[in-house]
Amino acid sequence: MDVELLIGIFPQVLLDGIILGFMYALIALGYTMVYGVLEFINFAHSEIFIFGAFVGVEVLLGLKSIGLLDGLPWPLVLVLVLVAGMAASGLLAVTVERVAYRPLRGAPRLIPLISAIGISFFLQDLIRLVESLWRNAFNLVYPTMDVLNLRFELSETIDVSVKSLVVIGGALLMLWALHLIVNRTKVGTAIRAVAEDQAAASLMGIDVNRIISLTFLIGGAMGGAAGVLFGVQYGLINPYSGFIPGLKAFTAAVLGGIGNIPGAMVGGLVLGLLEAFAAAYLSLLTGGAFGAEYKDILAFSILILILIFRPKGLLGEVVRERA
Amino acid sequence: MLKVESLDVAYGEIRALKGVGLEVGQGEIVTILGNNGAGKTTTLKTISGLLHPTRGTITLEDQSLLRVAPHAIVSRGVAHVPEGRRIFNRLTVRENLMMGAYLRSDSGIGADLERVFGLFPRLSERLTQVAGTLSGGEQQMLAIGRALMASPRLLLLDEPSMGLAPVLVEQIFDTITDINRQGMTILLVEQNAAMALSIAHRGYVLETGEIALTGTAAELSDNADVRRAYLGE
Amino acid sequence: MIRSPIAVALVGLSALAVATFPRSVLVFLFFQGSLLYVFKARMPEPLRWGLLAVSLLVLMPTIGYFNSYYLEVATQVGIFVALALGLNIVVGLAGLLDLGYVAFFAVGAYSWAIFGSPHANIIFGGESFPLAGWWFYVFLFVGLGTAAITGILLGLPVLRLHGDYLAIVTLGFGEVIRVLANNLDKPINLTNGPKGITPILRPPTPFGIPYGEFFYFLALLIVVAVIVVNRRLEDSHIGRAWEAIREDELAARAMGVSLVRMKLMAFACGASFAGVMGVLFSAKQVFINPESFTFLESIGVLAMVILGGMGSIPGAIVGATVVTVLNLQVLKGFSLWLNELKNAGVTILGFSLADLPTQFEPAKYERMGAAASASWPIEVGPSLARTTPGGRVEPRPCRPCSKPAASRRGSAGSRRCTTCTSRSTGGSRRSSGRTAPARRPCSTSSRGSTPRTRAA
Amino acid sequence: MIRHRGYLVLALVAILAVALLPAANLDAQGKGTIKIATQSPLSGGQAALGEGIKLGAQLAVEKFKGTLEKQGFKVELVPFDDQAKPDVGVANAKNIIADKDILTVIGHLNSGVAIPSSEVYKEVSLAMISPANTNPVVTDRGYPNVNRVCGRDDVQGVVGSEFAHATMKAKSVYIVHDKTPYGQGVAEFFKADAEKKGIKILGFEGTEEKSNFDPIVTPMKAKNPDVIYFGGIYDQAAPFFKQSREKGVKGKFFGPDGMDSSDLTKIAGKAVVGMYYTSAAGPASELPRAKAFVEEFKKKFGKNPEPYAAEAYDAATIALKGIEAAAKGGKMPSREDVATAVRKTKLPNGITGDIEFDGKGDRKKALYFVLQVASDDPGKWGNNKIVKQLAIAAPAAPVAPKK
Repeated sequence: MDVELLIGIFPQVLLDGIILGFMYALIALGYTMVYGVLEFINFAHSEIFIFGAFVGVEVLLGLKSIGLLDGLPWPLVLVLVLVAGMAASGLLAVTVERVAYRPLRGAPRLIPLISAIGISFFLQDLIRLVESLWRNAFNLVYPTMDVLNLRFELSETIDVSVKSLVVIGGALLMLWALHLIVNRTKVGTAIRAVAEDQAAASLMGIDVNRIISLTFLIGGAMGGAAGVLFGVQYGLINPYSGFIPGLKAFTAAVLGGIGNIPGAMVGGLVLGLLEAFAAAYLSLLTGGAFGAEYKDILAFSILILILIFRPKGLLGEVVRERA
Repeated sequence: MLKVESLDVAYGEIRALKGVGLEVGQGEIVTILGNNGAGKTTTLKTISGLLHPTRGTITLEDQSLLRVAPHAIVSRGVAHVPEGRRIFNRLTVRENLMMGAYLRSDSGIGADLERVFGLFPRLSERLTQVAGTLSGGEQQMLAIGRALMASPRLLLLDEPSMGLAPVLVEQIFDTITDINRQGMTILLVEQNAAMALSIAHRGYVLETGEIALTGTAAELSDNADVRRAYLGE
Repeated sequence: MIRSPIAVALVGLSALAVATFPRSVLVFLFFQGSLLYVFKARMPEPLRWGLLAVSLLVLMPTIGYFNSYYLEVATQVGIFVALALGLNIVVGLAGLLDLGYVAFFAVGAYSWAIFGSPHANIIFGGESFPLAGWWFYVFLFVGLGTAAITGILLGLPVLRLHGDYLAIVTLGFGEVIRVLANNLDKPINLTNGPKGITPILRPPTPFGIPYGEFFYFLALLIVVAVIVVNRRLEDSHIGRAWEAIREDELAARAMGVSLVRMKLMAFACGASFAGVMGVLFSAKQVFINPESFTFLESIGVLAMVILGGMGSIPGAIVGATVVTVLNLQVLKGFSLWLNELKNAGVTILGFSLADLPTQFEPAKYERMGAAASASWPIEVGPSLARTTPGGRVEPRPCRPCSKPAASRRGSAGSRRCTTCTSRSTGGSRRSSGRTAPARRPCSTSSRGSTPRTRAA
Repeated sequence: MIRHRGYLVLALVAILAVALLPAANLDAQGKGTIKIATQSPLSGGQAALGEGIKLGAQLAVEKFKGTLEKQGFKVELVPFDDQAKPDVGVANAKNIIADKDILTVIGHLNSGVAIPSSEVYKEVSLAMISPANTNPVVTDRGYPNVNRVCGRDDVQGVVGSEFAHATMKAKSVYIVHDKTPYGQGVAEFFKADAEKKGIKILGFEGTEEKSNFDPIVTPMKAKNPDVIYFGGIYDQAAPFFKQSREKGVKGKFFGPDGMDSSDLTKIAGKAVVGMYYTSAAGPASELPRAKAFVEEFKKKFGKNPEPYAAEAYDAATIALKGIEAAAKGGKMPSREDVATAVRKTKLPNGITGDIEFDGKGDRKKALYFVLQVASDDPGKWGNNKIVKQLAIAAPAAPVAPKK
């Protein structure tokens, strides 16, 4: 075993894990917010997330075709793309809620879950239909902005690219903004009130349906932002590429204590780091007997362990589990 | 002010209210008495829009409240302190109070906040505390204070005495009287009939979903049936 | 009773129609529909079961003899019915949401695949494998046992978890099993990884029945066995204990139900059915690899259970049938038909279908159709389950909590009630959350006295 | 509400029923029709490749069906979506064999679907020509009706290691694969042969990951291999290569025929310029027939062919030739006759070279090109140059991968 190598790549793996973790955290917010309010797993969130990535790529390609991609200052382009992706995903989330979930709100709990899964598959193929008509393509590539690809080589084994900084910065900004909205504004308080007790909230004059829509809007927008950052960081999307990250992010949300916003962030980071370290080190530590492909097993095993000892997730204290 | 006529409410097959009618005049405290399951809470919930009647009318100052969403009923000046308080446990005391004033954006919020603190000084000491950690009495105060923050014209109170020590119950009822004196109309649902009749102007007795008896508080207190059934004699 | 002659006529007519138009998907659908009618409509029980027996034991194999495709559809329906019934025990009866159910199916499938193929030689060395064909019948029970043990192994650590936490752990478990199957080709080659195991031996069949019919009958036999076991369980104290756990865990424990034993039992029972079917599946397919055991499969089975109406045996049967037929037959048939129109040069409103851009190729959007129809599951679900004979999901009048839950329970309990109160005016709603351990004031009254029209 | 929904469903079912009704009539009159079926995933994550197979076959059928149509037959292509799921593939296969007009199947994409489905085709001796199943097992079973125009993992892996050793002079390689039967299969054969040739294997990793390769790239970069071999398909390889270069990995990239798509450069851009890949299909720049195919494909479908589209085109061409041979005299041929004829059919100058089947249905002599990516412009994918040609016959007996 090459100890020097093991130590040498550590900071880089840490960075990889943090980026992945923030990505998961951003996606997990959508699951966790909806869960907090409706106690229901919005399976379609993975497609809401990838929809943001698609809108983002369309905006970028649009800018490119009119020659503005390099003409405008890159932070402006980024903000533009983020806003577009967030708006689109947010609206999609609201529409999905309106069409597929609200009519089922009184139904037994698992019925909307199946509806959500149905919507998830439906959206995958719908995105594919539209994209194949519009671009005649299956995989879409994020046009790169040269600035984002700049790298700073800190040592032989460690380097940091501008886009990874952008991803971390963007994610932190989003999380901070969400924190402000939820904890410092009236609607944010209303969201938390609705999450706790819908009937009592409606007795305060809160329009519960509107707050639920708003929750979907915000959760969806976070997903859209994650989608854009995902595209910027990893470069390639197709209509089905949201599903697995969505599943992982959902896991992260549960890990942190579902329904709990800081929990989603912690869960995302834990899962991201776990995956990164497992993928990088398993093979090195076992001499190739177990490789990177075991990262999911490790992640899920640790998830199971954590839940055994903390059945409500890492930060799940405040979430009440109905007996 | 509030007028309810021949109200029928059903849970599936089970009819919870059968032709209930009642009236609350401006500035009154009206109480509804009855045993468990008589339909008291159902009546309040139907008035505030949480339940939908199958028949009957509810009017507030000659405007129908039927098919009006609960949050819109609040905007017409009806505040409901639900049974079991139902404060937001995870929100702070201040946030709970501000949720009461959710629909308002006027400048009177601050003054109303002061008014609530005047009624319940304990709350002002616990402003930043998470509401779930309050004691039962404090929670009841918060629930009433929260409802007052909507600056309603009609206050629906559902069992404010439930689960409280007798000292606290008296304190709460004193406060209710205070609020009423300041001009608030109150519809009070209570199992503690003695307390309720001591502060109410008029009352109704609800039995298995029907109004069995009505009269002024004094009349009811003197009624032999009421005394036997609700005042423990 | 006019329904009895109608049923007889329907079955006879549709069978005749299938014989006349052996290739028409629609006519076969008509046959399936008439079976559904027999299954659901009110009629004397001996007639119902007689008709079903004749249809399934005589007519279906005869049809299958002329068109093995229909037999394949019927066999896969059988496989998924058994899976749905197994999952129904876990989700529907015991109220434990399991998102990794297909793992047990995989365990069963691999148990026969490894020993019923030369692959075991790689593990144990020598040339003694595959085992002789008759071992298959033994392995039906081995698969059952292995899957049951796996179920217990999964159950043990997760007993403390509820609701969605349990769901995510089972999801993880399902993925772990799949990833293991995909990766255990080293350091020891147990599963041959993604390349899968082949050729898997098929058993000698009694009376030399061809394999298509053999697997159909075997699947049917297993399904019948599963239904019988399911029924017995339901009526036993175990079944009642499961329901008690589903309705209110706390109360169940207070009544002396051993949560640990009962939950493990639910996992083991549900898993064992999947294990048996896994053995059958691997022999039928001759080849298996991890692609058959993805998360999507688990979701598919769950959808069948929920669609049919949770906790209901007929519901699970109908749900599995509808989904499988929709996926393998109806949507395929529809897209093939569109393709045929296109090839025939049909024009609609002056637009020739042949000019349709390839992006609109109907075969590409079968899945989308299935997904769209699953997005509004409520109409297929309870409405079907409600009318099934002997169904356990009779509509119970939803009596929402007029009293909010005791304050100790806090808002979570009472919220459930208000959401349903606000929608309960129609009175047609079913009781709220079945897996959700929701507070149901009516549960105490209905649990003991669920009206049950015994079917047989 | 629920009631209302119920009616909605009823209405939908009714519409569907009415829509399906004519299917019976159409079926009844199909007398002189010859159908060729394709089976590949048309939905789901692998739909792009599956659709490529369908489109390639479609192009060939439309182009070469004339001879049969002159004899009075109607020739049709019937696409099936196997959803990359074995159970769906088998059900489709049963559906296919039930339609007596279907005389050949072009498919599948996944070996996992092809193997159980071909058991079904075998029941009725229906010829299957696979454009993409490189798993040795597919033909090693020795079925008379199962053929493939693509190469085998064991051959291609060896071609790769031969090139890495002799031409690239690689001292060390790092192998990554996609955990599919194809990717892992070819990677394992590459590894086994490379080890034999004395190349040092610095790592052998499988991953199902599609977008984030950071954790794999980091240790790989630290080990600094000469050559990085990716066993898999371009849509996964391209982001992997791109992220590797972005992170400063310096080794040369190399891969099997799954790389053969202009989308590789579209996705990975400059990162893959100069990389090598092995392929049975020649480059458009040097083979006129390949050029014609790409142009025709593009004209018809508006995009570049995916990997295996050319193989599917050749497979369908062979299918038609086989049917023509079996239908001598204008009679509707039997499936057995078609299967026998297909096995005997030779296709000189196919898009993917000269095709001739051996006794097992493998190509007698597989000609492999090693190509080098010429430009980061996807439009110039056709300009990729042949660096080397290697002809290797398929192994006569099953070769088990050495572990």
